[in-house]
Amino acid sequence: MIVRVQTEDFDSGLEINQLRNARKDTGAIVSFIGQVRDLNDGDTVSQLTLEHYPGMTEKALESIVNQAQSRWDFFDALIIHRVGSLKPTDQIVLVAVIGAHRGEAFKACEFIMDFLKTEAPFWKKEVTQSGERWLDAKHSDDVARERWVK
Amino acid sequence: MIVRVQTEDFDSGLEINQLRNARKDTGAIVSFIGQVRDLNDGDTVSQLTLEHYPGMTEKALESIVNQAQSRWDFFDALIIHRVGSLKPTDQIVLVAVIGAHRGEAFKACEFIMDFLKTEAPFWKKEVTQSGERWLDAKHSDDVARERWVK
Amino acid sequence: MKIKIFYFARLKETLKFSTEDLELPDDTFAQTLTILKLKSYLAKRSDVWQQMLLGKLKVRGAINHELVDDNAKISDGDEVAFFPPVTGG
Amino acid sequence: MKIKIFYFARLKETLKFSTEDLELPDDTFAQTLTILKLKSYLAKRSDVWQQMLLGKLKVRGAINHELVDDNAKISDGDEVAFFPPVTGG
Repeated sequence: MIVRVQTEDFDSGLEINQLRNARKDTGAIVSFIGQVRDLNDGDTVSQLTLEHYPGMTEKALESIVNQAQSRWDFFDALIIHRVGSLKPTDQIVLVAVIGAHRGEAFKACEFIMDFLKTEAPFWKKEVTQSGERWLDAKHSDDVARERWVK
Repeated sequence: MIVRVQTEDFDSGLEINQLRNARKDTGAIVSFIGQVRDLNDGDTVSQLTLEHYPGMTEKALESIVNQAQSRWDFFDALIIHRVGSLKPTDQIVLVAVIGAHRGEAFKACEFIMDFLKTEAPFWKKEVTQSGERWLDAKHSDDVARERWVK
Repeated sequence: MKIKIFYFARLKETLKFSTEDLELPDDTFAQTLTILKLKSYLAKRSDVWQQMLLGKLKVRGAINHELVDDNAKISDGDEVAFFPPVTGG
Repeated sequence: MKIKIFYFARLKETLKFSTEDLELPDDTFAQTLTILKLKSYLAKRSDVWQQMLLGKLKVRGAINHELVDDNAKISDGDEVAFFPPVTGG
């Protein structure tokens, strides 16, 4: 398992290739990239600042991967999440899962993202034309998380 | 929409970056890479040959993306599928979907893969220590496809 | 009536045919030709053809690049294809 | 009893506190300290503290890097954190 929280950008192709080449029995790689949108709730976003809780964030991400591993059959997972000051189209997060078959890898990757959104201590502040604002947690993210627990 | 059937390898990072940078309102990129496994049904695989039906294959892939687009809200999709002679750990296919939000992009990407597996005219022949063999369609792929149509 | 037929994968390899142009007299048979009728017609060529087209391999048919079922009607000038269940991805 | 408290995001910005070491007399209050009790204790500092910790913002608590609920017990030496609902990804 690789979990990294960093200010620097990442090379998704390089990360995915390293992961998929780690095992010759890998058949499926599912990955998710989240990036900063230029529009949110109708406002033009010029900057997004990400804050986290060093120590707890890494631990929460590792725990999410462990939960996924107890539910689905996959080989390994990678999470890279950026913090600090980002601009529209900047990459925020990469989650990649490798396994023998695609079904379990798809589920594990989506599970990890849904739990990352609702359990990992990150917070976003946007700068828009109307000023700065902290983002509220989205109800749709809670709904997405709930699907896995009922 | 980008659909390519080719013998050459592809650079997944480059392809994903081109796609995700095409629109500034992209928030989510979900991608799938399928690669040749060194083991299949207990036999060591030394080579995998992929055949296709030029003309029909591209049309079938485009139709699958169109079906996905009629069901989920995403911006664009990319499919690159290799044909010819491949070796273990070689990439076979890349499917990438970009959209505003992750839920629809995850569904569209998995839908495209499930239909590609069951509807697009590609055939695999393996070389193993026990000789050459054409692969049979997998029941699990039919099951995966059925989930979307009931 | 003239049609073009393509064979793929195991079919191509076993039948030793990848493509052929088939000309049929323009009679009732041709006018009501379907995928299944064409399979039966070709199956008469030899035991191998019989085995490959009407045996346990579930042969799928396509007309003009569209996957179709056994009852699909074939018309003059069509491009027909026969192949085993697909296994890409 | 001595604990360390961290504040994040909107809380940190509004309270103008990112971290503090809090020392409490080792009495019944400290021995039965929970996340909710600590919130109420801190809320007495001012209206802003009251608003931020017990207002409409659903403040979440963590003890030693584990997300916990309001009834979770706090012990001597613990690292406690308060923050708004998370919004990463």
